[in-house]
Amino acid sequence: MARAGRLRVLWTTAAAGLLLVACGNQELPQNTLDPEGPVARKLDNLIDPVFVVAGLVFVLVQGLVLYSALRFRRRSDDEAPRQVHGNAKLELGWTVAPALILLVVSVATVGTIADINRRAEGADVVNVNVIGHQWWWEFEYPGRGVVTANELHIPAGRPVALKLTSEDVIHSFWPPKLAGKLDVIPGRENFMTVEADEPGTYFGQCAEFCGLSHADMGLRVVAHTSGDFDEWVRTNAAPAERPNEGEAGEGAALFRQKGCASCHTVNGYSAGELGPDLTHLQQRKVFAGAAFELNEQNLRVWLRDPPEEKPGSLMPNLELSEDEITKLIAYLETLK
Amino acid sequence: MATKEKSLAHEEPVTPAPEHHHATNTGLSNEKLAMWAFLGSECLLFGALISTYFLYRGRSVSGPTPEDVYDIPYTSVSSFVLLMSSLTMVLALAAIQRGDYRRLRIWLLATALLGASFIAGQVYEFTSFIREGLTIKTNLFGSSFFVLTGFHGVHVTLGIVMLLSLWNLSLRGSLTQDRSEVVEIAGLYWHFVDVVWIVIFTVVYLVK
Amino acid sequence: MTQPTLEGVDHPAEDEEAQVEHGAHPTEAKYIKVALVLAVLTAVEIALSYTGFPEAATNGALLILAAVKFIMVAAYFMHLKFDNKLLRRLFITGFVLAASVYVGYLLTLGVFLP
Amino acid sequence: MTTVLEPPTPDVLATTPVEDAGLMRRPTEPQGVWSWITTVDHKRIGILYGVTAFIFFLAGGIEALLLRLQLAKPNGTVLGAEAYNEVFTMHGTTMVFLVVMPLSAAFFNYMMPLQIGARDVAFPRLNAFSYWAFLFGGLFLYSSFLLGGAPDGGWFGYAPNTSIVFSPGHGIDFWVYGLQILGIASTVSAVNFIVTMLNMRAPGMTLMRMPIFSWMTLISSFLILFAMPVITVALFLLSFDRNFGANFFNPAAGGDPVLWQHLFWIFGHPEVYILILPAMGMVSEVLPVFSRKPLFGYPVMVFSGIAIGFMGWGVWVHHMFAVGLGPVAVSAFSLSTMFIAVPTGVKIFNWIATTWKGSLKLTTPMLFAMGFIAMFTIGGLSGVTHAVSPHDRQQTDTYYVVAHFHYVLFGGALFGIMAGIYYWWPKVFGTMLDERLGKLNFWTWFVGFNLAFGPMHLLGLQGMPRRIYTYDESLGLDFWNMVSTVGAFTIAFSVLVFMYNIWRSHKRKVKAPADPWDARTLEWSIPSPPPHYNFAEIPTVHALDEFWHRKYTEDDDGRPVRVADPQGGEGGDDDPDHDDEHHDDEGHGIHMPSPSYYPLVAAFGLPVMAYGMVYGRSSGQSYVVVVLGAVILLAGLFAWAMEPSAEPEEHDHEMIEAHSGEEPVLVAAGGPAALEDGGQESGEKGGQPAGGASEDPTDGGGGGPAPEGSGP
Ligand code: HEA
Ligand code: HEA
Ligand code: HEC
Ligand code: CUA
Ligand SMILES: [Cu+2]
Repeated sequence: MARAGRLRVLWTTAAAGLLLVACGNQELPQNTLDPEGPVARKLDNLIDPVFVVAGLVFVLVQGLVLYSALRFRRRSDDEAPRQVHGNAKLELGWTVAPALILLVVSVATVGTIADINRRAEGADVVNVNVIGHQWWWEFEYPGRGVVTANELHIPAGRPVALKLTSEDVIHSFWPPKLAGKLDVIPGRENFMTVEADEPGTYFGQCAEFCGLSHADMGLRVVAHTSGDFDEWVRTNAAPAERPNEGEAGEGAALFRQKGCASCHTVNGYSAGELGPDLTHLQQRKVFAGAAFELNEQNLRVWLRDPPEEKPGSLMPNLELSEDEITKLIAYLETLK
Repeated sequence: MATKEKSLAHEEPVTPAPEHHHATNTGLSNEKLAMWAFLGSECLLFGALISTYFLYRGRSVSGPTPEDVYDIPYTSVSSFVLLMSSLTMVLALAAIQRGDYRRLRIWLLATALLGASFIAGQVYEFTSFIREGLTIKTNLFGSSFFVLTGFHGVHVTLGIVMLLSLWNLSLRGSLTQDRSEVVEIAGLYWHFVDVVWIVIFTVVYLVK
Repeated sequence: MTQPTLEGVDHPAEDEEAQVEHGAHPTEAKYIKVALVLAVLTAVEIALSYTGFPEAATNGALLILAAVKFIMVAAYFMHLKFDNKLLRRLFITGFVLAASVYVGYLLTLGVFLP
Repeated sequence: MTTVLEPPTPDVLATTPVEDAGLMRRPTEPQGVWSWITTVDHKRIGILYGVTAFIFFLAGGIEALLLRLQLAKPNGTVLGAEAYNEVFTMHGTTMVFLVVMPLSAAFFNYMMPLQIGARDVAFPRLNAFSYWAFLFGGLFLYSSFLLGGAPDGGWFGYAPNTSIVFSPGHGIDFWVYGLQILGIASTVSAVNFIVTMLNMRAPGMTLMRMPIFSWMTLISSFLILFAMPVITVALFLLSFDRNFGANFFNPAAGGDPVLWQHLFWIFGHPEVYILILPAMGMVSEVLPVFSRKPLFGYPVMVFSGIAIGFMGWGVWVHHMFAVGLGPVAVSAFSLSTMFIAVPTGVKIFNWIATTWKGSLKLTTPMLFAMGFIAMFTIGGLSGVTHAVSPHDRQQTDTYYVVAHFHYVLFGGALFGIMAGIYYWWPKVFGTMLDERLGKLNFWTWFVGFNLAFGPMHLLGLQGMPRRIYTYDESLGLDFWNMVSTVGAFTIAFSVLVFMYNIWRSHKRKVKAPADPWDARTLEWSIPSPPPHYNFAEIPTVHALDEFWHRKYTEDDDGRPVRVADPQGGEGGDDDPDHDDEHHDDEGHGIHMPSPSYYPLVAAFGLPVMAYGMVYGRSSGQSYVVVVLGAVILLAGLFAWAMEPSAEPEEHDHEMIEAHSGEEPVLVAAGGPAALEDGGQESGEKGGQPAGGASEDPTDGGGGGPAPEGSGP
């Protein structure tokens, strides 16, 4: 009996947990069971009934085990149960029944596979190249002249076709509320579609172990209304203005002297390839793989010693003085 | 030399011994069964190497390509040599089963020598490829070619060591007719290595 | 030695097995014949690779020839044809398993596909 | 290595030629450390496997606790990123290769020969070699912690993250060569077990009378046999990339990292069935015994095991659903994966049917076995939800997967193995484990397990990726992570209870009878612990569950009736020690393989070679060490081949001459007589002609150990 009691506690806890999941509240920004776009919804629509099937089998098996354990306990040592060696009909039954259930599941599965593998086409599709780096994301908008990092900006309600490639190791692009994940593999091109129902900011993360800072390789998808998106594109396609005087001006000079320019592109000023494009840094809310919010304080900490803040980060500690940092930040703040 | 051999041969028993492996469930000796199981496993080993070669053929981003370096007539000869070593191997087995220890040694040695000339051929092939600028580092073709044929070469070399040990045992008079199965088992390994080469020769060298 | 017959074991009958071991072994002449055929097939293979037949046909023929050679060596030199069936099964299992998984993964990588 | 530790008796010196058996005189100590080091007895090797694997379990468990401590709260600071990556890599690698596989191997070794009525495995020295290779492989792997950093590429080591560009340290090298050594160990032992089961069953034991655990051992061994070479090649390709600049996984040269994934998972999926099938076998032994009913549908259980073994080869791409292999491949592998649920389901339902209307005694092993059914089913069901590949695009690489595989590995394999340990403990050690502590062990295990891994389902679905050393509060994952950590420590408590139970049983020495559970298979027909030679007389088998049928018949109603005079148990029924002397008498005549140093020597060459390879990468001279290792290996093998097993080949004049003085001593040393009376040795010598194997009346039955001959 003790067993039954304890089990009940467990299952109710689990059920309560499941309920919590199903409600999918704001506090779970990566909840896969709370899709906010048509692609993720297709996956969810498939899994919900499968969970129900699994749940039924679960209840059946646990029920039988528990029943058997309670009902057929040995009460006396002389008990001599009938020696049943098998039963072909029964065994056939519980071979065929699961097979039939799975047949149904597999039809639905294949249907959805075909569905989600169709490439988005049409005039209103936005194309973006996603490039994985250790440990940040690069987003290129071909034909639009925009390159940005860690924040994927898209128009809500329109399918966005992503082409995924990697510069180094395997990553996996995953914005849970908008789509399932797809690996980002060096030497290969992968294609996926994402779409958000509503404007908003969606969380995401690299999902394939990619080395030291895998945990810090987050991303955000920012969905705009169509008008806002066009505006965003226009802003981000423009080259950066270069400040000539004041702290910012000195910072711009330091940006060259300290070698920042050799790794970072600032459209119209430098053309580094190794790090994120900083032309419109200030358009972003997060930086360094969405590990930090973009603000002065965080930038300062970052510039002091990147690998300290983000293990293994490929941006080296450049031994900058506080004064240099202040100037650099002043410059970075002009990159709007 | 001859006299020594003779005196040893004299000691070799002529009557076939009772076969102890009949005590097993399958009627097969443990050793033979083990060898076959091992060969089954080797299928997956070589399969992985061959399929890797297959995947990467024609995928190299730079030369030299197979067409640049392969010398089909040359490789044909060494393939033929290896194929014939299988013949000498079965002849060795037939010899020991008859109790003909002299022929056994001749054929064992012949097999080992054929194997050795195959390996010599491979070493020459490798060096000539390297001279033509193909190393394991050069491109995908180089990597998968050297690793596949190298693995095969190591297998052949181990086979040669086995054959020479058997030859040596026979010289010392301890490889007797009732232990002919030892030769059979070594032979299985040897033929397997040959069979793998049959596949490699076709898939790697001949098929375009 | 008296021993109950092991029914259900693949090859229990000792006598039969003994016969197989000692009676049906190919003779040396047979071995030489097989080797000759193998040599001829190899020659054909090499010749084939120099002819200008369509690539697909040549490759198909080459693979078939290789398979024939493979089977001949296994059947005669390795005695699979004459030996205990269990051994054949063991080896074929390994071989078929290897062929299917490796062809399988090559297919997913588009190797045999146009 | 020196020669012998204890000075041999003058008598032995006089008759033993010094130069024989290669370099060292043959070990003869029947007891003490050296007897364990040189043992070739399958039972002792089984115990060695078990103890070693348990120690590795503690290591892997402590690593797990570290992981859980780090993750207990958001932005944890217990481990840094680097340490965390090393720890989870070593945790996964340890649990899979150094815990579950060798624990299963422990039971294969100990129980399988007893179950099939054999005196030992087919190649006893090879068996010892497997163990030493396993031990050295594990130690080699763990030495990386002291030598500049453990591997940190995850247990499936995806390239190109593990290539030299992204993992320039030596950690990955340790991982690669460590796994190669472990692969050799497993392959060799798989061959050994396969041959043993196919060839050395007792007379009358057809395959379809073989106990179900042995069957699962057989299937598992075949899976090992065929799966290991695949990872061997994968690891070789990676090491050629790392050591010699090859391009297999170098995208810049056109290399495809997906090749690694294919090769790894072609191995990896069969591997998970290698991990579960033995546990399924153990559960299938335990349930009938404590239900007093035969296993329901034995043939179906056998065939579903075979079916799982086969189908397991056609599903590996389910680990690669997010790779982008195209809808056709993904669909095909989704379906093949799902349908593995069918043969597995058959097993589940047959187990339940076994208990149905039985007379269930909920002893500790039974609790673990029933826990297995319940918990494994949960893991299996989450597996099926993975197989629904579109949704796996959400689940993969999240804690939902971590939940799945802990439910099958811990809830399955480890529950099954615990059932096996409690069940067979009395047989192996001759003492009973405490039932009350056992139940405490079970319940804390059960609760801790569900607390630790149940919440991971939720965490995964709520978007927690795996292999992250830290997570932010903003993800809302704190609560369940804390619960999971609490669960992990509950398991740790349970493990301590288990260890205490062992310690207590060791102190109390409650003697176990030969057949404490009223069991069904042959290992229970001999005394606990079994004598060195296992069966004084090789049993002849007439039925499945032979031992049960010696004790019971069925009445017309199909109910068991005790046979008046059970002729079965040699060990007698409830009297553990009445037979001891009697057995010693019989034991005299039985010829067992003698201990040997060479398996150890040969196996020692492997880690030496491996160190050479690791450091060869940074300094070319170290490759000399590889040669040294190879020489050790070959020398060991050579000496081994030259050393006869206990039974010299009858017709080998040279060897018989060389050893005629020694062999009888060895027989005595190996036999139980020597355990009690060392002075017997000289007396033995005269009585036992060299090469007396064929004259031994008890040998030569179907189950007698065949001479090892010149095996590899
Ligand atoms: C003991 C080990 C073990 C076992 C037995 C299994 C069994 C199964 N596994 Fe699991 N698996 C792992 C160990 C194991 N797995 C590991 C270690 C990983 C992760 C590797 C890594 O990434 O690190 C993994 C990952 C894994 C994945 C990849 C997930 C991902 O990374 O995205 C998938 C996908 O399909 C999968 C599926 C299955 C299935 C379908 C089964 C089936 O065999 C289960 C069948 C059983 C049942 C279904 C329950 C009983 C059946 C019934 C009661 C009948 C009725 C049922 C129905 C009608 C549904 N497993
Ligand atoms: C059989 C296999 C097995 C087993 C038994 C376990 C057991 C446990 N595992 Fe797991 N685990 C894996 C196989 C296994 N694991 C694999 C394959 C991975 C994937 C790795 C990868 O991604 O590469 C993994 C990954 C993994 C992760 C994910 C890491 C990540 O992705 O970031 C976590 C996290 O919680 C975890 C936790 C645990 C816990 C808490 C246990 C507990 O159940 C452990 C219980 C044991 C103990 C608690 C030991 C008790 C010790 C003592 C009592 C101390 C006594 C001390 C002395 C005497 C000195 N494991
Ligand atoms: C050797 C190359 C290199 C140099 C030099 C370098 N960076 Fe970086 N930088 C990087 C890389 C790589 C990243 C991405 C780090 C990550 O997210 O892990 C980065 C990230 C950044 C970011 C965050 C961008 C984002 O949106 O995520 C800023 C800001 C930045 N660098 C500023 C600078 C400044 C200022 C300097 C000079 C003082 C500099 N970098 C020098 C390589 C470099
Ligand atoms: Cu990129 Cu993980
Ligand atoms: Cu799998």
